[in-house]
Amino acid sequence: MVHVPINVSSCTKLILYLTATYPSTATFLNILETVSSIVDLFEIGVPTNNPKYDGPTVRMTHRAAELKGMEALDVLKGNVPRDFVIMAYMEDHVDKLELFLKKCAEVGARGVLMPDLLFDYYEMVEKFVNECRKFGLEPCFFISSKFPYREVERLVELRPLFIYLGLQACSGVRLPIFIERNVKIYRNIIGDRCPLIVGFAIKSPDDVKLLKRLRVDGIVIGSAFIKELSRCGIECGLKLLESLKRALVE
Amino acid sequence: MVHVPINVSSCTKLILYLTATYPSTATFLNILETVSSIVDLFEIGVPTNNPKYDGPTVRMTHRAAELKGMEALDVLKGNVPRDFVIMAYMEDHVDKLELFLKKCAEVGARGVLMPDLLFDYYEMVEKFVNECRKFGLEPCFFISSKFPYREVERLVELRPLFIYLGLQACSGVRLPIFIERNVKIYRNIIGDRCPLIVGFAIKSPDDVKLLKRLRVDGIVIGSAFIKELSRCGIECGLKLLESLKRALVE
Amino acid sequence: MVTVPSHWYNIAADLPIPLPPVRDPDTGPSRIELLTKILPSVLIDQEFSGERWIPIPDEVRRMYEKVGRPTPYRRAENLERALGLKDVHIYYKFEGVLPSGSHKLNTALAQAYYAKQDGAEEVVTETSAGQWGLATSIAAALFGMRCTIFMTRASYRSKPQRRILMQVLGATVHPSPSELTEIGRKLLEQDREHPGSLGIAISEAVEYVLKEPEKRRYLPGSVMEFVLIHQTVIGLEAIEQMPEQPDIVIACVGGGSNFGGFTYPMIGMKLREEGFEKTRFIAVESKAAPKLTSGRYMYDHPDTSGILPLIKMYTLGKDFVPPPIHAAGLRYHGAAPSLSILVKLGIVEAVAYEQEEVMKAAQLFARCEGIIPAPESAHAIKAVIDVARKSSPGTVIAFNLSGHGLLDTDAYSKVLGIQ
Amino acid sequence: MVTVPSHWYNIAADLPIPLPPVRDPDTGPSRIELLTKILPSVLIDQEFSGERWIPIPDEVRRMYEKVGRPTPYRRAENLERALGLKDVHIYYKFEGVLPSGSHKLNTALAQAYYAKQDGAEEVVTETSAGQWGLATSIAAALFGMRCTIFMTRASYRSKPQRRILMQVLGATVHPSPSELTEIGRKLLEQDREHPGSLGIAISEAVEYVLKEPEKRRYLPGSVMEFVLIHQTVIGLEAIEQMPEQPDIVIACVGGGSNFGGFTYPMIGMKLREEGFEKTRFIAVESKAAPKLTSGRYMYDHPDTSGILPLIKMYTLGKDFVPPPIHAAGLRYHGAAPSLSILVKLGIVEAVAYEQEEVMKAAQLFARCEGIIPAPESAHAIKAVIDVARKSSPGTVIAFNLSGHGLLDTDAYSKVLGIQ
Ligand SMILES: Cc1ncc(COP(=O)(O)O)c(C=O)c1O
Ligand SMILES: Cc1ncc(COP(=O)(O)O)c(C=O)c1O
Repeated sequence: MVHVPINVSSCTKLILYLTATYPSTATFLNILETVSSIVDLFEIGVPTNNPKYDGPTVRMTHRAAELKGMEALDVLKGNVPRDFVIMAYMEDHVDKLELFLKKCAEVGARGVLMPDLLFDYYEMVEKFVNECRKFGLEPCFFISSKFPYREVERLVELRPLFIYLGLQACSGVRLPIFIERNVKIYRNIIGDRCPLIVGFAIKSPDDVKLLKRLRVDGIVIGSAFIKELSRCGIECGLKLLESLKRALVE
Repeated sequence: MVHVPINVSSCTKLILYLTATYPSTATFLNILETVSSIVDLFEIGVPTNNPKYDGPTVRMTHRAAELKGMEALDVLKGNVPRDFVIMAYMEDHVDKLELFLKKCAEVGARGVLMPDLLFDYYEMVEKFVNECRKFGLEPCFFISSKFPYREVERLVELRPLFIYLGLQACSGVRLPIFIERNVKIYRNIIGDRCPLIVGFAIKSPDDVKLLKRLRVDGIVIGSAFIKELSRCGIECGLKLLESLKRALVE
Repeated sequence: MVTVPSHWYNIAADLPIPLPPVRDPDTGPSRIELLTKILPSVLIDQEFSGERWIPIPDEVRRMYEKVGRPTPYRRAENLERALGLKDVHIYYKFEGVLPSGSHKLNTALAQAYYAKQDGAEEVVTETSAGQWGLATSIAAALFGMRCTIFMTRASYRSKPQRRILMQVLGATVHPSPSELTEIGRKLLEQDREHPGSLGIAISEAVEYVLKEPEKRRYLPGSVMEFVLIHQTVIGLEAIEQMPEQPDIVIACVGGGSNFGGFTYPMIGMKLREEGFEKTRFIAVESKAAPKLTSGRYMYDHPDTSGILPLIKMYTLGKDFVPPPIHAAGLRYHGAAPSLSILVKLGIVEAVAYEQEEVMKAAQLFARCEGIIPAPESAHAIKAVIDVARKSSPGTVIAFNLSGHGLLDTDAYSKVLGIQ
Repeated sequence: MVTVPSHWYNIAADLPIPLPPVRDPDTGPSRIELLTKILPSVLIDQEFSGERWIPIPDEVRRMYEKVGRPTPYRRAENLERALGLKDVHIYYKFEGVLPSGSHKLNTALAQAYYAKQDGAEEVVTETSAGQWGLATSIAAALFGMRCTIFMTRASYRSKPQRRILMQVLGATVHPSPSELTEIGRKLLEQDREHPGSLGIAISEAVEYVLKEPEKRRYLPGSVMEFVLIHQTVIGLEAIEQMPEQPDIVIACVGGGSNFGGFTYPMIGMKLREEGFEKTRFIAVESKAAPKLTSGRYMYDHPDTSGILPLIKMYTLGKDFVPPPIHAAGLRYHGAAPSLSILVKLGIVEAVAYEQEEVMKAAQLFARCEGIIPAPESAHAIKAVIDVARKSSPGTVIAFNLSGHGLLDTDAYSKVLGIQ
């Protein structure tokens, strides 16, 4: 497993979101392999019946994934050629959080991101961080584009692997949001104290260039890649990633 | 005929208004005689059917006068023991003003006061003044308590015998008007350039004292005297005048 | 920043010719004497005051602030644009922000205050469409006084809205003719469903006041000079607010208090040669009650019932019955004496308009400026539009928007055919 | 002197816990995607903006000035006296001076402006009693845009007044269900006299917009965070105007824009520890739609028809049908997400009142202060009175009088039994 440091640097990382075992376990593993030289970090979703904060494209992958929940996690063990973090909804694991995090650690995840943690389980943030650390996982935090400034400060102090800013209302759907302004606000609050990665509806080299200029530490590609995959297979997905990577390193 | 100067002085004159030949020619002449030692100047009204700007008491005297119009004027000739001015409505004489003023001069009047001149015959002011002078009469002007300041100036420049300020809405009716303020305003505008006399509803020594303090040059008693007359005859009228005179000279 | 004026302005001091005195008619009791029994005493004083600047009592000034004075003075850019005007500016003073929805409150507050000063506990008046009744009800509420309104029975029935507002405010509203007065009872005997008239309502109000003259005072809504004096707060504020001096100043005329209130402070400056030297002043009336354009200048009663003293004014005769237009506030037979003089002397021009053209102008204004004008105020708007269209570049026009029309949907729907 | 604020305030930046994101329901098309086709784009941006202070465009500021902002902030001395309060001060901000008669215009102007910025020529919305429809009509008129309103058929018939005002302003008002949309036609087929509902009206408005999405924009009247953001001009002005810092701040809640608009700038200062440290904030709702006091905190559609994305809020369920009270603006099933959070955290207290007690409080206020409150605003007044009576000397209370009730005579006459 290639380990690319996630840190506040002049070099913006390319992060790929995939839903585990979508469209099938085999294809999923094939994708991991195929794109591994381009991608700096994988964000891998645990398929769920209730991908509540995701947009239509990612929702579809959850429904279509071959395996669900813990079973899909098992597939990852030893099969992800790069650092990866697990994305899962707290709602699905709140009753057995310890068990779930233990599993994440077992399959080799570097960190865990729970997009509903700060919105629906706010009182569990400390617990989540402690449990992660217990299993050697780095906690990751998802914030929205209208997140309270003081709460961002608090998250920074918890020294997560990164803070993930959702640029849009949900993954994959582009609304006319002035993301430049929002990124600046949170980059400014966070400063150099913690990596800031961004995602949701990033799809073009121009998007990537803009975000790079805004000094984000990583960009997450999700729905755009999935759409390319559906349109014409892994080749197309790979091409997309290559073009985005070029924009990143230019 | 006793001639008392009407001028701007420290001494406020007592002026009595009477309607000629009221209640009868004989009584009228008797009154003139009886009060002549107290009164400084008589204002004698020419009985008319339309005493439009007068209050109920004076109106009554016009209706009850023995003679009307010019005929009543004739009675005055040689019979007024003091200086007197004629009060008449322009409305009654507008068509034969020259004739009327000539008559006023003939009967010995010192001046003429037409209360409707400035309100209903404004354009005739110059003519009125000229005609008066032609017959050796001194023009007098009646103004209301809300008279335009600049127009008062104009009247002063016409050098009348006096300007007569009506303290109330009409003769004999006392409304809750702050006469002190109004007198001050017009005294102030006129300054010492012209005598200012006041009338309407003056009836008590206190009234007289107040007005004296306000430096008016004459006060006109009208309805109050007529009411005393109706109540208990000339004696009462005389007593009233005496008491007012006392207040004036105190 | 403009503040509430400290004094009202009394144009009597500056008129080019004097105001003719009030008069009693030839017959009947002295109406002048009657005034003392029905009006708050200070109002009588103000009616006969020679003071050019009359101090506004502190408590009235405070109330003016409380109800929203100074009112705004705004530019009607959108209307200018809609008319395709080239460098012609239109400004308006807006009295509709007052809780009564019209300028009437300016005098109602002063009058109620003076009534209270007299020791009265109750103010009494008449109303037809309800603008004056509503203003009086608010003033009474603010001064903690009882309020009794005689409302013509026809309006009482057909225009329940302002009536309900008065009642909410605590006023007792009687359909007139009523059982409360002798004159009311007599008329009801003849016709239980007598529709009433403003004249009858005034008579009832006065009779009702005279029953307990120490406790009650009658408040008149227009025409009397003191009403115009109170309304001058409008114009005094406007002068302070004007970014540029208008060439043409316009307001509508019912009895004249709205027009006088807005324009007199400016006309006064013109007469004193202190400003507004070249400004034209235009009074706009309804063709339904065209006293200024078709009336006679003569002594007449300000009230249809002849209870009040005669005043010299342009009048259509106190018995004139105007057709039932929606701008009820303009259905008045005469115009205040001072305004009548100014019109007679040509210092104020007068025009009259028909209801239809006026309501169309109102709608244009609403669509441009977002404010629904009262039908009365809309008369001024119609004149503004006509004058603006004929104006050369650089012309500045100002008018008084005396009230909003939120309660006049009837007028709009009927005249404009909105179902 | 207070001026129109230069920025709106976005409380999202200062909340003690983050606002949950909007969500799509499990089934059906993406409601989040739909937003881009119906809403002015800047509004979507503002809904997701992390900016604490959002600049108000110059043209919107100018319009705010034109319609009468800053609105007054006044002391209710007469009410204090009537309640026999000892050194308890009551202040109110009065939004009823706006030509719409309520605060709704603050967001309508911003929304219409942004719609025009998008190149749209027509704004579209739904209304029941008409407060929102009227505000939208005025905003459209001021920006020279067409305006189409779907008004529930029951209100269209029974409340012609505001409808006529909208029409005068140039809006096209359709009784909903209408023949203009598929959903409308379907319902009319079932029942030609279908009374309609707000949910149906929203669906029609959205369907109508989607027919010409380049030319039309849909404008929502409350609940959305951007609506609350626009309304913060109320509270920002109030903070400047306050002679003393209130101990208790009160406003009524329909969807929450009135409450948020008034209180958020103060709550923000409290959260940032810049002032109002000890101030209590009380949200007042109707017992007819008691989401804050009896609702559940959960994801629900802000609209009865489920066209808009889910938001997390206190809600009675989108299908909740409140009894037909007169304060139509409070008949709403949910409360804005930010307000819901603040209530959940106890930073804002919530109380609910019955219509009768509220209208009695309204009448008391009217009789003291001379202003007839809107039935919605009257809810705040009732709470103010209750709180004031229990307050110790030295307490300062401030509330928002969100609108006047000149067009709500119905409510007063029916509830108070005025014939
Ligand atoms: C809104 C409005 N404007 C103008 C007027 C005209 O009033 P006036 O000329 O008597 O002041 C009225 C009278 O009721 C009115 O209600
Ligand atoms: C006068 C008034 N006040 C308050 C409200 C409550 O509105 P919201 O809480 O949605 O801003 C409304 C809604 O229509 C209203 O018309």
